[in-house]
Amino acid sequence: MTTASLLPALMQLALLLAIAPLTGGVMRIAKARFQTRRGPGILQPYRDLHKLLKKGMVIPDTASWLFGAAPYVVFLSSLLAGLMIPMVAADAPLSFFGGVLAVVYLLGLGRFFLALGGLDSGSSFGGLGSSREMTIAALAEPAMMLAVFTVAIGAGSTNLSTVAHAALGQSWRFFAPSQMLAFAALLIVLIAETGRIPVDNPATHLELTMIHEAMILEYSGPYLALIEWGASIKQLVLMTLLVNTFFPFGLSPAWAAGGLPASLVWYVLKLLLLSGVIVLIETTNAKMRLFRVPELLAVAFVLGALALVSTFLF
Amino acid sequence: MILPALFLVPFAAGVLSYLARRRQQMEAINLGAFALTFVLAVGLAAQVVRDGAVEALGGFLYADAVSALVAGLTALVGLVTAVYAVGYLRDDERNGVLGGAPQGPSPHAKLRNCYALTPLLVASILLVALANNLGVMWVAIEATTLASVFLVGFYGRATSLEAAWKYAIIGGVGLSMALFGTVVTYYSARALPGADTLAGLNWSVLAARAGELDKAGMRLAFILILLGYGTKAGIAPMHTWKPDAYSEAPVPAAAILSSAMLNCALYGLIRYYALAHRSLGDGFVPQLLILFGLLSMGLSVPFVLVQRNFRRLLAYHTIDHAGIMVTALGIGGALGTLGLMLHMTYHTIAKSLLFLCAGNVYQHYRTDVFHDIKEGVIRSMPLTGAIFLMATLAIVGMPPFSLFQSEFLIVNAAFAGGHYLAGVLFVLFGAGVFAGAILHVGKLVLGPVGPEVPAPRRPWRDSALLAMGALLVAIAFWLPGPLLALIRSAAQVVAGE
Amino acid sequence: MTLSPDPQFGDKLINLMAALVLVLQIAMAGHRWLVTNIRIFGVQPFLLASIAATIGWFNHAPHLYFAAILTLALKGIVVPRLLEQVVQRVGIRQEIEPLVNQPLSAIVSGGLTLLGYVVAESFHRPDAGGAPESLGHNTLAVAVSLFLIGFFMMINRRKAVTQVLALLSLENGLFLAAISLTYGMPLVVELGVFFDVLVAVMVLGVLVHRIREAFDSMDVSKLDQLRG
Amino acid sequence: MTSIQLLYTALTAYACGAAASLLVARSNRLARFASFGFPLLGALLGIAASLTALVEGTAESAAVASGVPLLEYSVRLDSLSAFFNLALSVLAGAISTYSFGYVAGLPSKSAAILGFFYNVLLLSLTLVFTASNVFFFLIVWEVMAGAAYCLVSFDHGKQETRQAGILFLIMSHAGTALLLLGFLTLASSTGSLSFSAYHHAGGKLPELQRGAVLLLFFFGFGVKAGIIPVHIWLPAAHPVAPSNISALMSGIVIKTGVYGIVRVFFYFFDIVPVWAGTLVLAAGVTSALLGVLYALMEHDLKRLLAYHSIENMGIILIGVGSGLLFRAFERPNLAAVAIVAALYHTLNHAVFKGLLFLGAGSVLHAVHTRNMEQMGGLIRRMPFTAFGFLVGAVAISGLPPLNGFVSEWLTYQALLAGFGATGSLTRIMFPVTGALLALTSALAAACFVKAFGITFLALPRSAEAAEAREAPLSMRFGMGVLAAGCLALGLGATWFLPLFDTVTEQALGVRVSSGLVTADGWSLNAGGAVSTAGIAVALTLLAPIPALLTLLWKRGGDRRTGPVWDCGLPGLTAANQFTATAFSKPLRMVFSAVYRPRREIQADFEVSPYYPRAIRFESEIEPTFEKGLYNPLRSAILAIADRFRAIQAGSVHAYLAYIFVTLILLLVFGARA
Repeated sequence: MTTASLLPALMQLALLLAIAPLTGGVMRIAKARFQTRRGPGILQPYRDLHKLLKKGMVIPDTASWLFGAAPYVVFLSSLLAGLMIPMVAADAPLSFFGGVLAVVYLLGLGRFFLALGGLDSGSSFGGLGSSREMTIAALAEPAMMLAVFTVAIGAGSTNLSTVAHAALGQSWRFFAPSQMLAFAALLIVLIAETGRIPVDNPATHLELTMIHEAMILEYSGPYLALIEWGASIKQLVLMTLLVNTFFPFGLSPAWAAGGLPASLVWYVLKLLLLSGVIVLIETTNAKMRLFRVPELLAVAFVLGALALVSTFLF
Repeated sequence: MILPALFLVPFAAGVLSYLARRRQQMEAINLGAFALTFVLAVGLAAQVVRDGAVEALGGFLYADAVSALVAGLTALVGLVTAVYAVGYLRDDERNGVLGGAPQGPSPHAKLRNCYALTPLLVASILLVALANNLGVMWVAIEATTLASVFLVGFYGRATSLEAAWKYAIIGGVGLSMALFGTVVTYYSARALPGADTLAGLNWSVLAARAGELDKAGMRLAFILILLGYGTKAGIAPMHTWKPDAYSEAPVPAAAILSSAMLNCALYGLIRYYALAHRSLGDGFVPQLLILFGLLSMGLSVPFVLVQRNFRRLLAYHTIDHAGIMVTALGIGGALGTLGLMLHMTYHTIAKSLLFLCAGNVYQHYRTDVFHDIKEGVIRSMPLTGAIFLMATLAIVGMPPFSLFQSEFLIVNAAFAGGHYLAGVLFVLFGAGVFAGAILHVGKLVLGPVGPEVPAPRRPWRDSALLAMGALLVAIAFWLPGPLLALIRSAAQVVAGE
Repeated sequence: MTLSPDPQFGDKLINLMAALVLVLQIAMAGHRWLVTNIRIFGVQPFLLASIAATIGWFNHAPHLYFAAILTLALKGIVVPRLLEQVVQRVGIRQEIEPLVNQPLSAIVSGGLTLLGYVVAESFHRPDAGGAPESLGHNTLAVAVSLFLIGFFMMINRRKAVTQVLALLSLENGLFLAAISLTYGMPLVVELGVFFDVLVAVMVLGVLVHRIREAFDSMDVSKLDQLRG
Repeated sequence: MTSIQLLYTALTAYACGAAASLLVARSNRLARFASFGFPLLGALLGIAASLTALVEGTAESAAVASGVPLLEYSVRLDSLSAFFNLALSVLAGAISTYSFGYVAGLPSKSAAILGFFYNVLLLSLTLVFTASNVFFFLIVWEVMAGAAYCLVSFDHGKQETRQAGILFLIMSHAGTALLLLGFLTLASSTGSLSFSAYHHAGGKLPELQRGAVLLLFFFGFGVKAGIIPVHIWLPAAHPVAPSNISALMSGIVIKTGVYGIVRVFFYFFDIVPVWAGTLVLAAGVTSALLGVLYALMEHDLKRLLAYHSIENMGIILIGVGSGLLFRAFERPNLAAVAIVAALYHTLNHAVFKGLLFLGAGSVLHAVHTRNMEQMGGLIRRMPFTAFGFLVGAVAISGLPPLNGFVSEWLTYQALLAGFGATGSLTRIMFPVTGALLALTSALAAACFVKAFGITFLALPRSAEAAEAREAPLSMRFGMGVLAAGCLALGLGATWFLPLFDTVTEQALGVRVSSGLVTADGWSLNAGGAVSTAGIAVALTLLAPIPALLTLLWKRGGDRRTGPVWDCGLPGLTAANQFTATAFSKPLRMVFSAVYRPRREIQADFEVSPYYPRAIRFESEIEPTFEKGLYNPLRSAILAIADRFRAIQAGSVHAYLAYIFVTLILLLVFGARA
């Protein structure tokens, strides 16, 4: 780690922290508009975080130190994963710390601790949420890996910077069948991982349908804030991964002052577009029964496998 | 003068015991005689290792390395079981097991029978090993049967008599075949000079000129001998008397039958193998031996797997090992015969030890059915239990115990000699027997603490057990140089190199 | 010594007597009455002893006379007496009740005789039949047949006594082989064999006695407690 | 001292331990010191020996003749042997320390017996990894099995234990029989029993024999490695053994199978056919996936861990199998990476599985049950054990920055490289394997959330769990060493990996592992970079951010404890908590094709079924392999064997007839030339 790479790291860090809640806000308001509601306003996530951080918290009397550690791990692992992916420049600040595999596993680390946190309270909701969360994550994993592999094989490396550079080198690459299929697979995984409809409903607190929300039911105050923030960073990380690997238009190759503003604009545009797609899916689908989710993920797996096969067919 | 003394000492002991009036006298005679026999046998072995084959009584007795090995093993088993028998028979007497039927022999007469017949049995086994003349050898082998029939029928129960009858009848038929074989061998040797003298049937003479034997005669003779002495050795399908006899005989006698007498029957077979193989060459003789050896091994597998009675289990084990040794003989060559001789040595020690353990268990629980013993034997009899398990592992060829070494050599010889199928079957059957034995003995030895009281001290039996157990462990790691030399030269005698 | 030792004649004589022994054996196998069986068995040793004596005469092998006398005394006189006594005393039924019926037994015996000849074929030297040193060699087929038929009888007999009888008749085949093939084993061996046979008969006799006491029956097919 | 001399001293220490533990069996204290002090010393010496051999890349050998021709006791310490010995010694050291406390409560005689077999096991394990001829290898191989049998059966009062021990021994022996046949085929073609004569000799066999030998060795070693479908002994035997022994069994005894497979497939064969590599790969994937799926359904803590051993053996075999394929496609460098991945995972698994079993042992020691449904809340009563177990759980789930992540990462990289490096039909196997590996490791994470969460978190589910006491110091120390090992092997991966240079050089003629480390020493680089140390540092550096955030805003907020939301019922009790069975329910339904679950609900009610008095719920999954393969096999064998009893039906006539018929047959067919 040299000072030369420290600056980009700090910049990306700031960007992550700043726009992650915003993505959520955008999606929330977009969803409201699709449903012809007014919506809470684009800055609502910031207000929520502010409120939560400010409040006191109630720790379940059954919980151990792990309950408190989990939010930190979730937050930190998402944040670190965010530093390993190319956001506005193809050279991710910490890409030499790990490529896409490390990103996936770091997110896994956060989930692992969050699930433990869910169990720690002893509440049956926590256990229920942990169980479902881990199940869905496990089932999403192979599809995600296949899609990731397709990308990595195309680039010859799992390093995301290398992947992004390779993507930049080949325009219109997206129209290769393998890329389209991989994108579709990864999109399904993204929906599953971030707990969106049709897999999970982030807005529900209905006992039987909760997944993520059940797991964190006992969290409150700053801990909840960290978890929410961490979750939004994770969502941003996955979305970024999607847009920058498959649609690298406008991505600045390096952290050079010249290319960055344009790159940032492109980045935001792409994010907005992707958010739109996700919201469209959310509004046009109903939440699935839990035991239908594996079928969806199986579709993703098949898509991923097809993507892989087509890399050497086409 | 060792040679005649070696079998005359136990013979005399047998006669004296029959004349003795008190139990203590019989015990003392037996112990003394067997100790002396053992010393003589060791002396003989030392002499053979040093000087090669020795003769006595004008060539009537002859001992090469094979004889010395078999005699030594017999004497060892004799001594250990004699020590064990003291405790065993006292226990039987105390518990009134010898009472028997009202019109049958009295307990004292039974004891006398046992103490007289056991040395006679050992004496005839030793004579088998020492006789030069194949005819005399047959006479001695027949004598072992006659001496042991009443040992099998010792307890006088209906089942004992059944076992004794089967033993006598099957043994009788078998030995008739062997005698027929002996006659045909003599016929095959008619062209040799001096064929019409006593020496005409001397092994040392025949072996030296085996090439001149009548081939058709030797072929027929070998078939008859294989079936005949095979019956005595308990090779399938002539094995059927074995489980009955071993499970009904008093344990010390069973120990001798299953180890020393098996050796003696194999000894007969080995002698004839050497003649027939040298006369007929490869092909018929080895193939026949391998066929019967594998048949014995294979046939013992199912019986071991579903066995309910541990003494019968041991009997099937003996059948298995007889098969192993016969296979080894058939595979032949320097390696096969070396494996055979080593296996004979190791098997003798392990099998007699197993019978002694089984005897302890049987006397403590008064049953030899696995199912009836609900607790772990090791709980009430730690020493017996531990040694039982150890010896079982040893007998099924589990390293580090030495039977693995010999079996390894044998399979290796099979592969090296191109008997691939035989080698594969050997290993397969070995695994089957392993499974069965461990299944049963593992469950017998280990288990919960039961209601049975811990066994009292049994100085005679336990010291025999300990001595043999220590020997089993010791030979696993180290075979004394002279013994190894003896075994190697025995293998050379058989392989003819 | 008035008779000139013509080996041809001796050969014929021996063959005739051997054939008679075989006929007797088949008769035993096919006969229904126990006492008759014992009597037939008692006749065999006379023929065997004669064969031994003939061979001894032609070959000037005096120890064969000894063997002949022993056989005669032991198997011809002592054993049949003993057996008849046992039968009398035990009072077992006279009928034999074989496992295979009489006609079939006779047929099997015939087949076994055939087998005996097949086995002996490789030893058969018709041209050498006349020489004194190979006198009687051709009776090997008879010996093998006697052995096999005796063996078959052992399987075919239910009662302990009859099994002993069969075993002994089986050994007659051995004896025939021994004297005709090899002109007797060395004397020590011969003695040992006879001694063993004697002891075996005694041992078996005692066992028969005890079995009868323990089971109240002589039927050995009832001895089937020990299985598996 | 040279490596082989060090090895001798280590062996001597184990031998002394075995002898001494029996000699001082009268006193528990002395027995413990003899039984576990000597092996501790031996382990340290073993580490020294292995490191010396690994670093120097030498292969020293020594031999003792037995006097019997062909039978020789010979050892050779090459890098592969040294590597496995290193794993063994590390684990043995930690377990020996742990055992001081663990056996303290045993009667002195039992402790001595345990110690005796423990030392024998260590001795034989060391020799298994170093024996260099067939005879000696088989001896120590079986001694190992025998000692392990005695240790597994240690608690032989229980039926379950006895049966498990017997199952283990029988299966193990069956495997040995296969090995024996394989070795003898090699021996008959080379005319030697020495391993050195087999170097690349397998490839020269005729095709049919080569195939047979490969299969024999694969299944022979596979039994010991616990790969599916020859695994059934493993979940039976590992849980019933004393926990320190379970740690040793799962940590290293099953690795002897890996050692054997690597030794044979890479040293005795220059190139194995593609099908053999595919077989190993397929067996690896199957074992990994089914292993973790079965683990998920367990609520016996130790059996759960045992199933995870199967899973991890699968992961190791994935590495081995892809190494074989790369070698078949003449890509030695890639093969070396795959092997390094497999071997590194071997070492890592030894460390974290050892840790987990020791943790489970401490729990058992405290609550006297293996059933997780009766644990809970132990994190407060046993904080150290809980922390150790957590470290192990994170490591085994392959999460960064611990050691499991590194080896799984290497495995992924090998698999990815395989796509571009091999033939067109085989190449698709690699990414699919990778995807299934991802599924496996995600399921493993789920499983360990369950294992840790149910065992250690929330409220105690039984009185014994509520009264649990933390393990004594020596046990904690043993766990601590292994937890530190997980951390060190994870963060210090770049530092450890160059040790593999001499291994791959001797096996494949290439040195790759130093090349995997980047010049600055921070990252691994193989088709992508990763730096566990970097991740750890970055996580630490980022840690102030959330802390700062909470501090900045939290001025007015307070922090208090309160009751858990219990839906308005009167207070949360242990009975309300989520159970292990419930936790795995979604997966049970998703994978019902694998599990074939059977459930039974019985409700007792008085008035209306809506108001039941008691509900009894029973659910079990089908033990597929036992039910579909082993039970029918066993019954068939026993039924056939039972048929054979008719031969020995007691009829003397029949017995005579057998002989008669044999005689007739021989006379008819054999008497004439």
